[in-house]
Amino acid sequence: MEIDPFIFRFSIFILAIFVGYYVVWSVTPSLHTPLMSVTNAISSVIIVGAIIAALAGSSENIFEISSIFGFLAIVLAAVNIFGGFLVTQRMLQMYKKKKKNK
Amino acid sequence: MEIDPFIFRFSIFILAIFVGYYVVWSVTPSLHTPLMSVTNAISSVIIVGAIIAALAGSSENIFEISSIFGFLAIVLAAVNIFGGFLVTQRMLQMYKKKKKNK
Amino acid sequence: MISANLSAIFYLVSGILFILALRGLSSPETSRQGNLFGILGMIIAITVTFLTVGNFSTSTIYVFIFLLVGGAIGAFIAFKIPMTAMPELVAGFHSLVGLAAVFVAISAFKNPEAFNLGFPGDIKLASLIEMSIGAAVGAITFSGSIIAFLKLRGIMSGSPITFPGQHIVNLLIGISIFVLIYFLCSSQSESFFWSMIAISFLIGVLLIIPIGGADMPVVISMLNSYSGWAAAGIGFTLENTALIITGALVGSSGAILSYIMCKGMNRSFFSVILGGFGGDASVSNDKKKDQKPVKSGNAEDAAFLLKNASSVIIVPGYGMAVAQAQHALREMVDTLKKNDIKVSYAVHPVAGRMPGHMNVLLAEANVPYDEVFELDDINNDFANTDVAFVIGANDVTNPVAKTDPQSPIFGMPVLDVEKCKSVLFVKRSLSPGYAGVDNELFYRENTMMLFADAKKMTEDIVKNI
Amino acid sequence: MISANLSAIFYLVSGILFILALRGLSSPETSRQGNLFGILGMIIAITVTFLTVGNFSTSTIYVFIFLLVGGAIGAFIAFKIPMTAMPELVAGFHSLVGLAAVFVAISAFKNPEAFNLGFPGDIKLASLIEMSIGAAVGAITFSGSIIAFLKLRGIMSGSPITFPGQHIVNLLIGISIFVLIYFLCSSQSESFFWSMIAISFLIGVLLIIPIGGADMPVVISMLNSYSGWAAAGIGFTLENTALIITGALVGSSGAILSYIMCKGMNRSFFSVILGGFGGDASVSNDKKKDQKPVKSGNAEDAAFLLKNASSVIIVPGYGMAVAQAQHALREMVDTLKKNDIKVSYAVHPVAGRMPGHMNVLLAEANVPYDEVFELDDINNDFANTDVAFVIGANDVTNPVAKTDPQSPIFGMPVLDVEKCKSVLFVKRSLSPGYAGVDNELFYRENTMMLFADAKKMTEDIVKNI
Ligand SMILES: NC(=O)c1ccc[n+]([C@@H]2O[C@H](COP(=O)([O-])OP(=O)(O)OC[C@H]3O[C@@H](n4cnc5c(N)ncnc54)[C@H](OP(=O)(O)O)[C@@H]3O)[C@@H](O)[C@H]2O)c1
Ligand SMILES: NC(=O)c1ccc[n+]([C@@H]2O[C@H](COP(=O)([O-])OP(=O)(O)OC[C@H]3O[C@@H](n4cnc5c(N)ncnc54)[C@H](OP(=O)(O)O)[C@@H]3O)[C@@H](O)[C@H]2O)c1
Repeated sequence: MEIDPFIFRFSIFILAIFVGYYVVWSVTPSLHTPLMSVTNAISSVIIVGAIIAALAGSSENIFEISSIFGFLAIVLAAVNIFGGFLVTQRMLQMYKKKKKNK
Repeated sequence: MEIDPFIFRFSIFILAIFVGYYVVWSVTPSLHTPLMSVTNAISSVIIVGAIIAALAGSSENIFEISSIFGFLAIVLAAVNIFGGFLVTQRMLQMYKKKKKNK
Repeated sequence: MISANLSAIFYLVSGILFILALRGLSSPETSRQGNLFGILGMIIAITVTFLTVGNFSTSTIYVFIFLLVGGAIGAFIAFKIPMTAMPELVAGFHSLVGLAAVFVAISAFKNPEAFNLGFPGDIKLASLIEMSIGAAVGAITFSGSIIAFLKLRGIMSGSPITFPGQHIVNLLIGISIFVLIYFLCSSQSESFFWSMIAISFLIGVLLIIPIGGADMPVVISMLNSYSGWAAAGIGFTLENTALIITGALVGSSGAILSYIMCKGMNRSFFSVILGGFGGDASVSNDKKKDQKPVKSGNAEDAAFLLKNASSVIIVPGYGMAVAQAQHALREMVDTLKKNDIKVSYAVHPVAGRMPGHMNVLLAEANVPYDEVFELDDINNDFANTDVAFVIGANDVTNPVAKTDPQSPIFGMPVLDVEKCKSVLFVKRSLSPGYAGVDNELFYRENTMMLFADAKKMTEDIVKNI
Repeated sequence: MISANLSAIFYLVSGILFILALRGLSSPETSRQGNLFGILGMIIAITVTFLTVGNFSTSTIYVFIFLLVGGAIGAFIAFKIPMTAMPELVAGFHSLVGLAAVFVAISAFKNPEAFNLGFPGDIKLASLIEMSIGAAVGAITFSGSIIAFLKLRGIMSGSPITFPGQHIVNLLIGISIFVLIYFLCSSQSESFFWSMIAISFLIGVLLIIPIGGADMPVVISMLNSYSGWAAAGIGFTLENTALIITGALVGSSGAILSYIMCKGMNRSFFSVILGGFGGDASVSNDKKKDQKPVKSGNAEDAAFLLKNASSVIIVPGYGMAVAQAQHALREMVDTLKKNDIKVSYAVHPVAGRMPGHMNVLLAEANVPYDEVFELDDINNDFANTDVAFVIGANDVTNPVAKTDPQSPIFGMPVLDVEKCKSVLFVKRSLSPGYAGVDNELFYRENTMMLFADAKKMTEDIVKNI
């Protein structure tokens, strides 16, 4: 009577879609551009897969075909992570300065 | 490397709290009374436990101590299910009639 | 009999349908469809449970019988209950959910094999903890809701019942529940289980008796939240997704409604729960009364004023519910509208005795919901309106909330009725409302008091227009 | 090395932190904290991955090196990029996520043992399907985003590239992806895998080339949504909660933003995606021009009008972004405010070229966000305002959207600038905007055209006030 873990993951996926729906609708329109950049940054969490792939190389041959793709994916995802979060922070910082000026 | 199903259920629970938070805030204040009655009705889904308990009686002795509590719980939950959904429907029906009158 | 995987999927579907049921309530148009989703979700959950157990013995017949018995009782109540009794009804229903949770926990404890939780005397630790929490919260929900029900129904006095050291006693009992759960887990002994349940019933009573009758709506909503967490606890025991999702939904819903009510009254949740408010606090204000002159009128005067107005805002409150005046009110508004007078309704978030209370009553009297406005949407309109017709409302119009930092209701948002050219107050006396605070509007130049039962007065006004 | 359970909990925590990151964006005050939550979530996810693999070999050092190389590039871009280039930046970043997804899928295919998915040539069916979907969607995201990037950057012409039978070709290629996945699953043969990826790259290009450059924002947002679903697909393969939750969040977010944009333009999503709009459609309108008389003025006239107004609403549009006029504009507003003129900004939901585009630019120029209003909040104020200063905006002010059912923008909500006493239009010519529709406001009595580059004109006005 064990339940397949896939079904749990699927449940999590469905509920996360609901959460996403609500959480994104509640984003104020003036922050839609930072929203685009931050979603970009978080979607790079795919780096976890890249790390697993990269570390799977054997100790004699660190750069076999699958780990090379892992390393490449790490570079790409890292550009996104740093770039995405930093550019978002830069934008949000600008919004922050406002209140004082009023 | 199997993950304990409890962790999946816990994840589902946490995400459902997020969903609940958003979905309830999006309920219009004029429907807060129906909200109370409908949440009441759906919380009676606890009847699934009552049914399992009630059906667990052996065929010689349908009414042993644990199944008796199951049957009692069925009655209580059923009052709630029928009562809750019907009174909600009755209320919402009243809201429905409105638009025509405008 | 269907596989565990298939039933897990169906339970997920029913959880999703419950989410959609609440989602439907975001507007009256979609709400009935939402309710149907809820019903569908319940049917799926029940059907799947039958199929999963798959043991179609004579027990099944009894299950159906008991289901129908309960269903018939529920349906009967649902059709008979007057809309004004909704607060009691909700309290009563909560108590049933709480008790059902206790019963399911007891069954699971007595017959753990049926739920795959181990064997009597050797129940899995996690399951034991989950079911104890479910049972304890369920028991508190049950007895607390019963007290709330009795107070709301007027069977038990609404005044707070307090005794010295109450909070400490409650705290000790609360701790003893955890201690009992601990011993239960280490010894698996039945006596700890029963004691824990008994004590939980007791603390449910003790927690609610010190709270004033008028604070019951917050209590109900809080208990609603508890019943959700109890359901989630049992959901973990039964490893049932539908229950876990539903528990989380109901838990959030109750908590948010409590929050909204407390914010609408500008009181902290803790001051409500710690109790002792709203009973006889009003006495202290009595001396002030009757000293200032009051302009009072009769139905004829009111009818004259209303007839000559070009715009009217109706402000209903608890008194309208008590007097069941909504139908008469609707009739009055119809007559006014025939005379080309613009009429709208202003509903304060905590008008009446439960959230959305006035909206249901007005809906019952066929008032279109697009004529009923919330505080924020209508508060600026009072200044351009000729007459505010305040019927059985009091606290929600009290300007003291804006001016006097000493007042217990200071900071609560109120309807600015005093900005209208004239204000009509329908109530039976000068006595204060729920908060026990005198309303200075009664003594103003542009206010006319109409001392009478709300229903009677409204009917008289209709005759005179 | 930590246990699977512990890492599952940490991945959940990082998923929750990502939810909180988006939740923070509900207001500018909480947004920076939200971003920190996002960063924290990412750190947790990466750390936990290291601890779970637990194999601290020389590879670990390389992982760090590559991480830092990528991070340095990303940080460099983030600091250098001008705010006006945000649309391209987002498109470029999307392409990287897409390609990363493809690479992870390739690694998983080549070395399934590392991911517990089986063995090369004998990968679990479910995992194979999940990784194929992830790879295909990732590849489409990559090549589509590259095209979008090239079009936005102006490296590739913005006009739609169409050829006969395009949609049918796309459809056939789309189907062939599924066929290849089917054969891949039944044969586990590597050639099918590579062909599927190649074809996915191809279709990404083919899907985007027929879409006009100006429609790219909708495309970017759609690709954002795709990259989310790709991440979720890989998340199922890797059995990783953080990826699944994130994928769902990003997927929803892109879909909702596309919807908002399409609604703001009153166009259907499909008409955008099927392409062919916004390239040279404008040519047809050209003949109408110059026939009607136009009142045009210079910086002095404009300064005079503005100085004598008591209230001004600024309407920025795409032209302001192109001209980088936001700082000059801010300066102009400061000068006006010193003269006790009330100034606010009105931002249309699709002003500029991406959602919230104008808000970022104004924020960059230090405009307080509480002076910037959305369409619904300010549209009624135009009637009581002296001057509307329209800078580089066009379509979002076009009254034809309200009056002419034949017009392609009919039904799109617009800013009612024509209700102001006078309207100043800063743009370089009478040519239409993005939608290619002539704007009749240019020919009205109370309109004065200021033909010049937005930045230049604003600076001149400042000098003249
Ligand atoms: N809605 C909620 O969720 C909720 C929850 C908890 C607490 N509350 C509290 O309840 C109060 C609600 O304010 P409210 O203005 O609606 O009510 P209120 O302030 O309690 O005043 C109701 C008034 O109605 C009058 N009344 C009673 N029976 C009547 C009858 N048969 N005919 C005519 N008048 C009658 C009473 O005056 P007479 O005795 O002189 O007739 C009383 O002053 C607030 O203080 C709020 O904080 C509300
Ligand atoms: N924001 C979004 O998310 C989004 C997404 C997709 C599509 N769109 C579309 O984009 C349009 C946005 O409307 P909009 O009013 O902001 O822009 P618009 O209608 O495209 O008009 C921009 C105007 O700016 C002028 N301009 C260009 N460069 C300039 C410069 N350097 N100095 C001064 N003026 C300059 C142009 O006229 P001249 O050539 O005469 O100078 C043009 O008419 C809408 O049609 C919308 O549907 C927006």
